[in-house]
Amino acid sequence: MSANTGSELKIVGFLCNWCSYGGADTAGVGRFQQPTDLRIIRVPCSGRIDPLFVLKSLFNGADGVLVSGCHPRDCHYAEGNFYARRRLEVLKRFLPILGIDERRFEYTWVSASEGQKWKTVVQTFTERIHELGPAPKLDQCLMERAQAMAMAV
Amino acid sequence: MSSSLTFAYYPGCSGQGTSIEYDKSTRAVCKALGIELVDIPDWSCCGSSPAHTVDHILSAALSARNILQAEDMDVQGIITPCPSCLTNLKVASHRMRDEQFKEKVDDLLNEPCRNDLPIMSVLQVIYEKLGPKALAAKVTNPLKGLKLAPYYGCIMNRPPEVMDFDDCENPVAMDHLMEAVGAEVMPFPLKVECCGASFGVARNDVVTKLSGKLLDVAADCGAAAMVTACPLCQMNLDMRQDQINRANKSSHKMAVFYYTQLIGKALGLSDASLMLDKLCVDPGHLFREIETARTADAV
Amino acid sequence: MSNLDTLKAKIKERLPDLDMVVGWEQGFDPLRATPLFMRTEEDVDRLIWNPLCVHNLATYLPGLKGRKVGVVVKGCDSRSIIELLQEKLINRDDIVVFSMPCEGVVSVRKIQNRIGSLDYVESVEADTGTVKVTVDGSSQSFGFPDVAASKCGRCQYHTALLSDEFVGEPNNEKAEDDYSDVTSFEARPQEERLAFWMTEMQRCIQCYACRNACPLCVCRDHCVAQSRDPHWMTQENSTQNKWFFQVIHAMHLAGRCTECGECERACPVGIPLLLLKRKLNKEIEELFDYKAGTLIDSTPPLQAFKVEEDNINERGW
Amino acid sequence: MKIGVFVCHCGSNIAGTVNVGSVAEEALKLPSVAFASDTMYACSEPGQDAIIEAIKEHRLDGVVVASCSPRMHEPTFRKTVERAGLNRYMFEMANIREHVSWIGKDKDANTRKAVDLVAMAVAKLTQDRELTPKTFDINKRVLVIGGGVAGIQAALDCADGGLEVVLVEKTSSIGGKMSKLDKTFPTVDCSSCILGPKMVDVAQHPNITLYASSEVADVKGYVGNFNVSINRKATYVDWAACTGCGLCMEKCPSKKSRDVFNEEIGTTTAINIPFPQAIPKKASIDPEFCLKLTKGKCGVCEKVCPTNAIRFEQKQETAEEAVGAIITATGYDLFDYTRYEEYGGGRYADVITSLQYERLLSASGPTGGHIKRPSDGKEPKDVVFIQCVGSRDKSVDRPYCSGFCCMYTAKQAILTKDHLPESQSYVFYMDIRAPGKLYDEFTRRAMEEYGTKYIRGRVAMVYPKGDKYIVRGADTLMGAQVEVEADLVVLAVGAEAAKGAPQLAEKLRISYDAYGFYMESHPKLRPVETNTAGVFLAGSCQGPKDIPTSVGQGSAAAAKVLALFSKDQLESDPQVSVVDIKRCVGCGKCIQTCPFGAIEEMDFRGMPKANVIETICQGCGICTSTCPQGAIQLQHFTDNQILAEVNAICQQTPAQNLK
Amino acid sequence: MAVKFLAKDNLVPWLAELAETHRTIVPKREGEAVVFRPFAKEEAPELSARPTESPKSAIFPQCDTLMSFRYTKDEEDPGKVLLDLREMKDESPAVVVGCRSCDAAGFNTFDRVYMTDKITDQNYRARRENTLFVTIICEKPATTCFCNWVGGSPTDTSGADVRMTPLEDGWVLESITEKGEPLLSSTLLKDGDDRAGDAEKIRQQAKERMPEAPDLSEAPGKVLALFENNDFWEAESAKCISCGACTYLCPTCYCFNITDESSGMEGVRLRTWDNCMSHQFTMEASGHNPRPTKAHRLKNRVGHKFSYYPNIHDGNISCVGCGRCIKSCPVSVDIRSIVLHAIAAPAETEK
Repeated sequence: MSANTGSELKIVGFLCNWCSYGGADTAGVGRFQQPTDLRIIRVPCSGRIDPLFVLKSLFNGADGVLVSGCHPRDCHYAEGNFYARRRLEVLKRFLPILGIDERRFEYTWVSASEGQKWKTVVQTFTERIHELGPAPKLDQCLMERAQAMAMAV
Repeated sequence: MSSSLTFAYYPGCSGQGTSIEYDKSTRAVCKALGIELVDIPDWSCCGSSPAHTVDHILSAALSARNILQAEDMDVQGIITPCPSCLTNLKVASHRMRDEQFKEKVDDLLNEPCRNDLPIMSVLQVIYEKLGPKALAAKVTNPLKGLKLAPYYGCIMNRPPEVMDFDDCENPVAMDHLMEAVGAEVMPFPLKVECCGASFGVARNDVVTKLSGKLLDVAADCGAAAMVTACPLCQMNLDMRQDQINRANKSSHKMAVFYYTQLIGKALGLSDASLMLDKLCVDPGHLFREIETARTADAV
Repeated sequence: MSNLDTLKAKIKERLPDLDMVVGWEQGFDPLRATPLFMRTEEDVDRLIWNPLCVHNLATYLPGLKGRKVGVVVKGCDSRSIIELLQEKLINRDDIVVFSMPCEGVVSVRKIQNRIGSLDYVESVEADTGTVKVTVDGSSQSFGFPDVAASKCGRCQYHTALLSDEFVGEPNNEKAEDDYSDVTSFEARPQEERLAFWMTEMQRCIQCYACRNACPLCVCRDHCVAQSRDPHWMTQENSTQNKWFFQVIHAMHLAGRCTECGECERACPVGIPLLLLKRKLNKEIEELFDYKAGTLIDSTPPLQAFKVEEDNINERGW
Repeated sequence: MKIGVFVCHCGSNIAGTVNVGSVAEEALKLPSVAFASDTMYACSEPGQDAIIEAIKEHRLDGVVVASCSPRMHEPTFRKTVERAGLNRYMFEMANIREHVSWIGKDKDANTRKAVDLVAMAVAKLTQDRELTPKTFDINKRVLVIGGGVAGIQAALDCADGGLEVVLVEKTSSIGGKMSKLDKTFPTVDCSSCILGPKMVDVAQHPNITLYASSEVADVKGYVGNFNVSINRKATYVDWAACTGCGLCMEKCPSKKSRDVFNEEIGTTTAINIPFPQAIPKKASIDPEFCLKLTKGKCGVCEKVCPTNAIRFEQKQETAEEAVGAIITATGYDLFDYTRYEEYGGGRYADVITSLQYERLLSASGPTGGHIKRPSDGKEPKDVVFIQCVGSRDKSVDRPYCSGFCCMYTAKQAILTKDHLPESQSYVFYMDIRAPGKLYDEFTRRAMEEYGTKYIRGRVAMVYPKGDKYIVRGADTLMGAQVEVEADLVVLAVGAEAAKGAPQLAEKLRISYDAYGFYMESHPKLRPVETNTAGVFLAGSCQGPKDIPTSVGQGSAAAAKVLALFSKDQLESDPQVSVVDIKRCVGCGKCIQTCPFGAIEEMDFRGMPKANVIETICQGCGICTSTCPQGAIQLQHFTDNQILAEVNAICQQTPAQNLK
Repeated sequence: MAVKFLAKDNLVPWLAELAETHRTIVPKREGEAVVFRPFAKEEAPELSARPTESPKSAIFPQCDTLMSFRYTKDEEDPGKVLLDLREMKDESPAVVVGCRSCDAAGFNTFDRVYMTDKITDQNYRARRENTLFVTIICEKPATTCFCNWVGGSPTDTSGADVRMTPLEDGWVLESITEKGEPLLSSTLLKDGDDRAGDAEKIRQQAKERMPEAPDLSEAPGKVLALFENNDFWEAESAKCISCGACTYLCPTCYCFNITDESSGMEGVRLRTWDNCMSHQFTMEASGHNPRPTKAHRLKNRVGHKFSYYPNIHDGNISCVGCGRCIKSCPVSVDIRSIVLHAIAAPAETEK
């Protein structure tokens, strides 16, 4: 796939079982070719996704995190994605102050029938992450650079 | 921004020649309706039909040049009476939304085109910016009793995703404007059928067949005249009416107006300013009948 | 009779029905107040109310749940009480809230930055005009706004939003809060922001004073920071791990934080922790038009939803 | 812990683009993995036997199968590991087919990705705990939504199987689209003759409670125990008293009411019984046209009604029903044929829909079964049928084939000839789709015996000429333009999802596709189930279907319900939330956010604590992500289980942090 | 014993020299705190302000990797797992320059626990024996200082290898131990005998500036006597918020926790500071907690320092009076007053 001209990056996906995981399955059944960077974690509902999972992934070195659930008003559990929508939106807006590029995180709504859309989402997000390149790892090297920078300021 | 209805006007080449009455009547009507037309300075050919059949980029560049010329004007958009010019302008603008395409076009221009001015037909402006109601309010000589077949031609509304105006299968803008000026609009079903277009030169038989059918159906609908918005359509139906009659053994004497001429007439503009004398099929009796009926009503 | 005397009288009046009343007394040096747990009338006599009373005493209330407790609060502290009530973490019937109009408190840290070291403070005279600190026999005076806690500069609640015994004239002045601290920080390049936190957090000693001083960190003994199930954090003291705790803290407080600033004040190594929470509050205010701790009957926005959100665009690709 | 990993080739489905052998090899290097192998078809009998054998031989505590989507075969393999003596929750799947092999061609990248997915599954499995389901009582009543032929069949089969059935129909009579049809293909037998008796059976069945003129307002609860609110619309007639004598219809002076049953070919009275065979055969008043209700004057029906059944003051009421399962059979609606301006539908009186034509053909229709043009009442001679009006057309957002139009068009062409032997029918078609039993033979008969002229091509436009219509189109076989003069044009309109289908789906918590058709659990293997336990589908609500298929689905859905209710108790899914009493501080945030009311406050040694009611908990996990101290954990999706997966893909190990 | 003089300008060069052979740790201002960090080139240490944290982590890191481990699988039977262990011991030479007398003395409290005749903590000893302390005397006591209450003084040498006394233009450096002497061999240091007198004067002054200390000899007994007096401890701990600021900043708190953190096939065993103020500190696997309230926990902290420890370690109080727990306590809990209250408390009547 075009998105993967460079080496693979680490993209973590959290998908609700009923819609988006099904949508990813539908994309598979439809043989919609996608970049291979994404690793999907299945959860029952987008409402199960504690924003801290996303942050944990980003802190642990994920280059991108993608969350996807049922379309609002179409949650298998009636309300889960309503909570998710608020929490994920707040999370997205929180990232800049941490110095984490908010474009590394995205959330979207894909239903089980939207295989084509899922392909587009994966393709678009993967391309975006490749444009951003690998995320800075929060390790000793960064500490040293941080200190150097703090010194310079 | 200048007064609320000021537009860059692209007259098109036929407006300078074969359809000069369309251009003249358009200018007269717009003036009467308070729509200010400012000619695009140093406008050039839109490319007409030949250009885009050869090279899309060159074709777009021809229109883009005209768009570019208008971009420094203090106007609300670019308008043209001719559907063919309109198509070229709008297609060029539409294609240039693709950045890569636009880059190639810009390369051919002196400076890059912003491509942000709306492009419309004069018909769309009168219909949408002014509206039938406002038009009706300005009518002094209603065309009461004039039975019309509205004929839009094939490209005024097509392709819909580019032209983005009215229904592409059953347009109604001109219907409503004609009703506003007091005419009776017949349920003419072939509003967007092909008239034969430029086959008039190479394959005259095609035109006589297609335009012949238009005239037949218009007559069947009870229309006394046809009204159109396209120079080429008007020419095929009007100028070639004799050829059609000969080929089809028919005997139509159907006047074929530009809608602007009829609006002008209803607004009380002079026949000269509308160049009614340019029409091949003389419409004189139609206006006399309206006049007679009006006097009769008054009595 | 001064306001403070009236307050003391009121406390003495209510004390027989209460297990204790929490207020402030003078601490180990002239600059430091310290929480005072009043059980007798003699204790009440030690009560002070001045710009040195920096602590948010609402912090103690969840731990005293089930007891009858009086608490003296500043305007801002009352928001924590409202939030605690809203989240049913304390019972309204069990608490009596005493308050007076607050004109602001000092930032001990700002004074330290001015005078260098707090090790030798001999005397302090503080009112809302000036703060005079005597060190080593020489005195320095500061304009109050220069050494006041940052939250006081943007105070919208000089008067407690909730009180049972209020002494003095309510002050309804409201300062603007334009979150300029957040926006100016965010204007810095991204890499610099990341570097900022990595440098600051490296200093963290994981004492969790920030957490324990926070009136709304109600997990306390069961905080996920020190749990293996769930195992959100390791016990490493890597900067990444320490910083992740602050992110947990901030996220858990999203839509609940009343910006009392205790986290930041309590931090022994001076990490500007409130900035993270202010950022979340800014976004939550924009998204949900919500300010924590102002209405007892509302629900923290992240524990609620609207079918059609006013300010969240449905994301499409 | 000892874990076994089985990497499936799925024939060449996976092995074609994933190096299955090296995935197994890499899996063996993972922590806790004691056994790993590749297998041709893990789900086949030998495949499953191999898993069982490996569990026994290597004393495995848990199993990872890397194959297709868990939405496909997780239940299969759970049973497999259970047969080997393991708890069924000590099993994880890595989806290396739909999420890997089918979506990428780069074998190396796919193999790496598959290894990662296996590592995640293994990591999660190390955190898995044995879970045991609990049982709960069920209410053996079933709700059927929609009284078309699918709903009728489902209701009758359930009722015959001994279940109490609640049948809710939106309009004032059951029968659905089929009751409007004159004849049915390919047998050309009378629609109402075969449907009528079934409708009567519904009316008379002791186990069926029918709510006509009613709609489902709200659905609460879960499989085995749903609580349904039903809005009973005001009909202004007391149906208990109404005998369906029809006297009111005879006398009603307001005769311009919309005749919905007859597809608005003509009008009806404001008080009416939609058709003679209506079930229930009760009158109702159209409040928009009733003079009494609009102007306050009249009341003729009230005066003539022999049983005093008229109730002008009637209001909508709500009924509550408790059921254990729900069958949705809400059918379809017709495409808005006026959207094709070129056909002039809606503008030309004699351009009508196929269903309107059915009413013209029907002996009980407004013309008494005589084909008359709506414009002038004349018998048409040339009838043109235009197919695929709102089917297979992306430009109107209806890219799908409605499936049954080819057949009913052939039927209508045949019937036209039967009615008017002098007539000539023309059919403009794209392809003829007649794959059913005797179907293709039927279309052949229309052409060969009945002389219907089939023209392959799209119609460009229809326009009137005199009192006829010119239908102009392309004949793509001839490669020429054709024009047909027609007296009547019939548009074979396609099917679209019933209006309000998405809203009902949201109440039922089932999914629907982009067009509003309901999603089945599996397109092939679970065609009448939904992803919401206890909710089943029948008929065209899932996608356009002809009568035999709809009836078949009605019976299938009924069979599913009967199977579900064959036990007195159901097992609750143990993937529910569990509270760690020690960690819980009793703040009640979980109670606040639970969409099912499944969490209650309880007293634990004087402290408030959260308590999960297992049978109500649906396992969404909103509570788990709400609780800051992690005191309430959704089993099988605990924080640690998800964190294990996160850490398996991205973790800076403590050892890495050492310098 | 060597006495040398270090001119002000030579401080940084001297530290740079030390850093060539030693892990050199100095106080550094970071944000609003003064913390101990490895000496960085060209950067002057913060020697005037008292460090916010103690230099405890130089020898007893907050998070110490005791060992790393790695699982490998038996090739014959992947179900069998083999474990490779690697001990981690840091024996590199180190020097802490610029800590206070009390800070250095804090390690004596550690030594009595971690390096006894019977048991020795190898990881502790490795660092302890290879780390030298250059202390700096306190010229003036802070409001929180009370080293003289617990047997110390602003000029105390009990933890020092070299002692620095600040003068106007530099420092007088005296070696206190033999191990400290090589530190003074640098050519950057001048002979300091002529300045020894000035230094002594300053030290004398510093000692005189200390307020008089109360007699704590009764403390071990009195504190222990209050063991059952819950009301006393509840009142004393009322304002405590159970955080770990006091213990983590304390130069003598030596408690730790051990955890394994692993990922995939490898992992580490970590020793991290633990905090007796925390609920989890005494949490037992059964769920029982012998110190369920903060009163129990504060009693332990004070009791341990002023009673239990001195009772088994020859009367040595496990507190050096640095005052950090008072100064940095978010609610200003004052351990001095708790001890004084204990001493003043009336004797419990027999139950």
